[in-house]
Amino acid sequence: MSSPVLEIVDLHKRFGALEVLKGINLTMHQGDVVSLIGSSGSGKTTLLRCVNLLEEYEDGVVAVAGEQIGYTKKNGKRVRLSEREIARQRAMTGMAFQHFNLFPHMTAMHNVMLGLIKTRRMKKDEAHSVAEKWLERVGMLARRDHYPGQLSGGQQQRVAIARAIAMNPQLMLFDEVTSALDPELVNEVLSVVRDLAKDGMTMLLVTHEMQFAHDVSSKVIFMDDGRIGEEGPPDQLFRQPKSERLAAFLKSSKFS
Amino acid sequence: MSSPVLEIVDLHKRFGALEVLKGINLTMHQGDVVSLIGSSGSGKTTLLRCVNLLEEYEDGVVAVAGEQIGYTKKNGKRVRLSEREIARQRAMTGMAFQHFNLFPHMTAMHNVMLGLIKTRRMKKDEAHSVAEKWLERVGMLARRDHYPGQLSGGQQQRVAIARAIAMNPQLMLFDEVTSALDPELVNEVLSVVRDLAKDGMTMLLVTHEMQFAHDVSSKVIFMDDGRIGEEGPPDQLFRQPKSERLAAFLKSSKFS
Amino acid sequence: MDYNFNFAAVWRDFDLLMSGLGLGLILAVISIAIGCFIGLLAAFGMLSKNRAIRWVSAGYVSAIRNTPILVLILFTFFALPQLGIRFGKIESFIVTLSVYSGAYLTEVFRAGLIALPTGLREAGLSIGLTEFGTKLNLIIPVMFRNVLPSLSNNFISLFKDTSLAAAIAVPELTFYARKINVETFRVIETWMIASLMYVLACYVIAAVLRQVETRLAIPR
Amino acid sequence: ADKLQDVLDRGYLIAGSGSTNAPWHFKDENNELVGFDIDMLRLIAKGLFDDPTKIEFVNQSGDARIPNLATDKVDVTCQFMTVTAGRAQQVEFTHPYYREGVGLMLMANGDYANHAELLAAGDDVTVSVLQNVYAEEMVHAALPEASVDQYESVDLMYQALNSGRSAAAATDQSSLSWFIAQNPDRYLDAGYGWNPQSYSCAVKPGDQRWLNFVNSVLHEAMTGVEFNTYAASFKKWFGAELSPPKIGFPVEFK
Amino acid sequence: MEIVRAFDAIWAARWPILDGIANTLLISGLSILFGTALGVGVGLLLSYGGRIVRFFVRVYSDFLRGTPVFVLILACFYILSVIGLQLTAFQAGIFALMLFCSSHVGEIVRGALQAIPPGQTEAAKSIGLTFRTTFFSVLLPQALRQILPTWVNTATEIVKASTLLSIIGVVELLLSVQQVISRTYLSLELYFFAGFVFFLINFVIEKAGRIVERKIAIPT
Ligand SMILES: Nc1ncnc2c1ncn2[C@@H]1O[C@H](COP(=O)(O)OP(=O)(O)OP(=O)(O)O)[C@@H](O)[C@H]1O
Ligand SMILES: Nc1ncnc2c1ncn2[C@@H]1O[C@H](COP(=O)(O)OP(=O)(O)OP(=O)(O)O)[C@@H](O)[C@H]1O
Ligand SMILES: [Mg+2]
Ligand SMILES: [Mg+2]
Repeated sequence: MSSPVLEIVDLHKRFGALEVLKGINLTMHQGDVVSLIGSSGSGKTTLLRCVNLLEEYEDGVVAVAGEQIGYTKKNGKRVRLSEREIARQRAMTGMAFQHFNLFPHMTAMHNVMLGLIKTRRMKKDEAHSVAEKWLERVGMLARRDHYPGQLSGGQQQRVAIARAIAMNPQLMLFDEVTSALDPELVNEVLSVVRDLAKDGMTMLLVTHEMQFAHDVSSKVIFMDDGRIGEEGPPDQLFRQPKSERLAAFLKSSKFS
Repeated sequence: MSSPVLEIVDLHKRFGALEVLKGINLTMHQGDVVSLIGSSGSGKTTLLRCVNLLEEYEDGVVAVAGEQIGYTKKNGKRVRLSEREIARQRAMTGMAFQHFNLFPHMTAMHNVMLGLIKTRRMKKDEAHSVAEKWLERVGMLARRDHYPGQLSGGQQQRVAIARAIAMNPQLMLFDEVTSALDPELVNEVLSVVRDLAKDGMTMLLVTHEMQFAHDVSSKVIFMDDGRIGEEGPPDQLFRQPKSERLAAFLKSSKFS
Repeated sequence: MDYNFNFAAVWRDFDLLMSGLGLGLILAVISIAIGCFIGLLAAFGMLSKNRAIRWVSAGYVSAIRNTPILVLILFTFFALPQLGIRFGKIESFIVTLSVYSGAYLTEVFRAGLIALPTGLREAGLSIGLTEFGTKLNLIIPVMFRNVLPSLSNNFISLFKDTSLAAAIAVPELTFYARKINVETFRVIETWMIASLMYVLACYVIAAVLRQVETRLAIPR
Repeated sequence: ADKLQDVLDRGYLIAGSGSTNAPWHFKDENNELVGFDIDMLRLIAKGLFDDPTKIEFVNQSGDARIPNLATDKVDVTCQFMTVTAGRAQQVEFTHPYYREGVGLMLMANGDYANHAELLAAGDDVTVSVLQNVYAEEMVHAALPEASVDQYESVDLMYQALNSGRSAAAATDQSSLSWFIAQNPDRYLDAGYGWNPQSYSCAVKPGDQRWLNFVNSVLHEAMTGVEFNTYAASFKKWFGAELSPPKIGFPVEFK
Repeated sequence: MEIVRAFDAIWAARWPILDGIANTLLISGLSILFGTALGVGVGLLLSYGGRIVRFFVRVYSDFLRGTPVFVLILACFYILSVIGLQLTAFQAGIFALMLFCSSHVGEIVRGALQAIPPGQTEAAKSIGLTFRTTFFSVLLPQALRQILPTWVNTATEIVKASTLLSIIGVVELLLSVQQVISRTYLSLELYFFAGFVFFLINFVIEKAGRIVERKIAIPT
């Protein structure tokens, strides 16, 4: 077996006095699809953001493709990497956000191209054809010259996913990519994610769509107050929850 | 039978080239509760606003308690009443708005007292006790010294209703008083309206809450493109719609 | 009152007035351009994590905004040379107006930066841009478009401040108006024409900036 | 209208001048308005009321001098006003009461003692001068070979002289004399003046009697009964003794 | 820097300088007072005037806002006396600042009234309030709260603009300091001093504004 795509060892993270992640361990291999579920405030988003270095973490190790993210040891002391190094590492993972966060002043096409040109240092032409390929994949090629403000939420989210994927990341992070969408738009985004999973993309996702988590994941993790409450294959977790808290959570989120 | 509280005869209203009310007839007696339903843009709000003189109307008569609202005949010509007269007539009806429109710089108590003092010319003490009575009725007495910004939407709406009712109007007008509220707050407002209906208040209301319209009304009017599409007792209208348009409207608004 | 209007004297020197207006516009454009740069730096400074940088930026804005520009103009021109910092009168005015406009623009930019969704920066980082790259490609372009309307207002009032360059004998519109005034004593005519020229210039600037706004507006 | 009568009836003179230019018109340590212009105005008041304090000063900027006369805001203006033909079409000038010109100031203990020595030194001397389009040309009119350093303000120019960066400072003779009078042992006047211009008071045109009156006062201050007052003032602000006018045939008709 | 000499000079001239400060405060105070009164009128006409009235008030306001204050001051000083209105420099200066202030306050008032949601007027009408009562009980109290911060800003602008009166010979703070400079040649120290005093005055105004703002804030 190849080295893991993501390896998290005893990750701790605090906001001031509040400890939000209290020792997380997680290993993901090529092609794994892991869903994080759990009640609001349990630390799902924070976990994702630590992997993408949008948050600093105090203790533990997060490694992507065998490389520790964000920090290195120097003279036995843990020091933060340089700005430039961190930027490079961030590009190893792709992230899709709850609120899409498209660049409002650029067309769909340029949203996807920007990272290719500035980070991957592609020529304009090359970036253009890569972007075209991915916009096609998410069904947004026809709208490539539209600005985010001219697109529906679902369409924006699909462009955002294309923007992340086009960077050819080792690992994709999805943070509740459908929860800001009107109900009728949820499916168009979920089916894009589902396709990516089928194609073998390694993905870590936070979702409140239990049915979707059940269908798409190889493993589901129930986060509970900064810890991993329970984890396992989706069928086991959803059908036979061991802990009462998970059972209660599943009930309240109406999984059926 | 006493003279009608509200009598509308052949009311026409246009916004520029757009005719919004195309001949409305409606008579309401003491204690009647009439609900206006209909799709967006059909003219429900406009009808209510004509009754309260927030809109001028070009043709027809709106009379409250036998007195024509807003206009009089002078030398055979229709002329608008004076500012002062109109203000007096407006106080004959009370209105509750979709967005509450409480005065943000006054406490709940002062919101209710303002009209009593300035329009009804009550002494402060008297206004205070009347306001107290009505705040109590809507369950807001405990919050009388709160400012609107310190109240939830439902609470604000209840104060707004108290403010209107306290003026002792002949007729209450409600314009979608719950549609700006979060679902869990809708009921606290509806139950206030329901209580008022039980007490024999004459009320004309616009609502999208079909169940509520059904339960509370003595008569329901289906507005369709500036005309009265269909009218009758709630059971008849909701259970046996005659026109296809009403049937379709009821279907889309999921009345069950 | 029986005042006989006589614009002839003013028309005779109208080209002087026009050249003065032109110089005023040039001074304004240059100063505001520099001011934008200062303003951007100070705006980022005010939002910096570093307390000292925040303090310096805020101090700069507060000190400059609360001091009359005439005092600043005279200070730069007459006092700074004593510290060995010396400019010609036009350069001196440009320096003053740049520093002055920088303080006002700082506030504009700061408000614009605060109003940006945090997601914009994070999305930029997540595709591997550096902090600087994010600012350059995302934060500044989006913020700039958002603040254009208030920027326009500032541009206009800063343009009007060029009239004070007359105090240090920079030959702009007000300077020439005063000169014509003393020479010909057609007081009413001179000031009528001069104010009209300012008002019209302001209208033109406003119209141009509105054009820029629509041109740059993000389609939605 | 008879301005003279109006002023006499009013009981005091309304006089226009500035307040920020020594030695012409400025505030002294006691916040009193003083200076040579002010002394001239006081002479006029003394002529009118036999009391130099019967006077109200209107503080005005340079470009307000003509408008304030024209709109009767002041009876007379004495504010180091250079006489030009153009201005003479707008106001009526009185007799000049000072002849301004450019002079050269030297350090008392410096290498040169007068204009002749400066001239002899050729391009070895550097002259500091107030920045101005004609500055270079102006200096070369007196010292054709000297090199010229231009400065933006008067005090800078003086500093250049103090620090030895220039051998002489070229500036208005009046401010030069003032400075020398203030610092008697440090500086000296090279004794050469050029670029002449006349300073006069001015009144609103069209009132010959008033103009004559002011003229008489100034004339007699420079040649007649008030000569001692004029000379004392001259000495005070310009640091120079005037020799009294010759008794006998009037100087001006020689 | 000759700090000691500068302090000596300032101390020696303390009375005239205090006089200057008093004048600055008096000029600013009067201009703001009259300007605000006039400006509220302008704002009301802009908001509720008939079409023709609105047009003329609009022209008035645009003209004053498009003209530099300095030009306004010079124009008022000279033009008024030419047409036979004999104002002293002091009066003309206050007049000009008042006009300037009124146009700005007018816009602020108009903006604040416009920002009040129409639902407020409708709610007031629906409980039978007349326009007068609606205005005084409902609209004005809300508008005032919104006006305050910008109005304080305008006040500090007026304090700064009052320095421009020095150019027409009004001995306010700046000119009183310039008088000391002309005697002592301490331009660096004294301009710095003048700037600092202006800063202090405006700083106090700003802080006072903040306190009042907090006092009258509507609780949420
Ligand atoms: N920047 C921050 N500063 C302080 N506390 C924070 C910050 N971000 C998150 N938190 C806190 O950390 C905890 C975990 O937050 P997180 O967003 O990871 O939860 P979540 O599981 O994603 O919840 P949700 O389902 O609501 O998105 C919460 O208590 C939250 O209030
Ligand atoms: N002030 C106005 N000026 C011009 N047109 C208006 C105005 N107010 C309402 N209308 C138009 O009049 C028509 C009827 O509007 P009205 O608000 O009465 O509808 P409604 O039945 O209350 O709809 P909704 O359920 O959306 O509130 C609509 O076409 C609307 O666009
Ligand atoms: Mg989250
Ligand atoms: Mg409606």
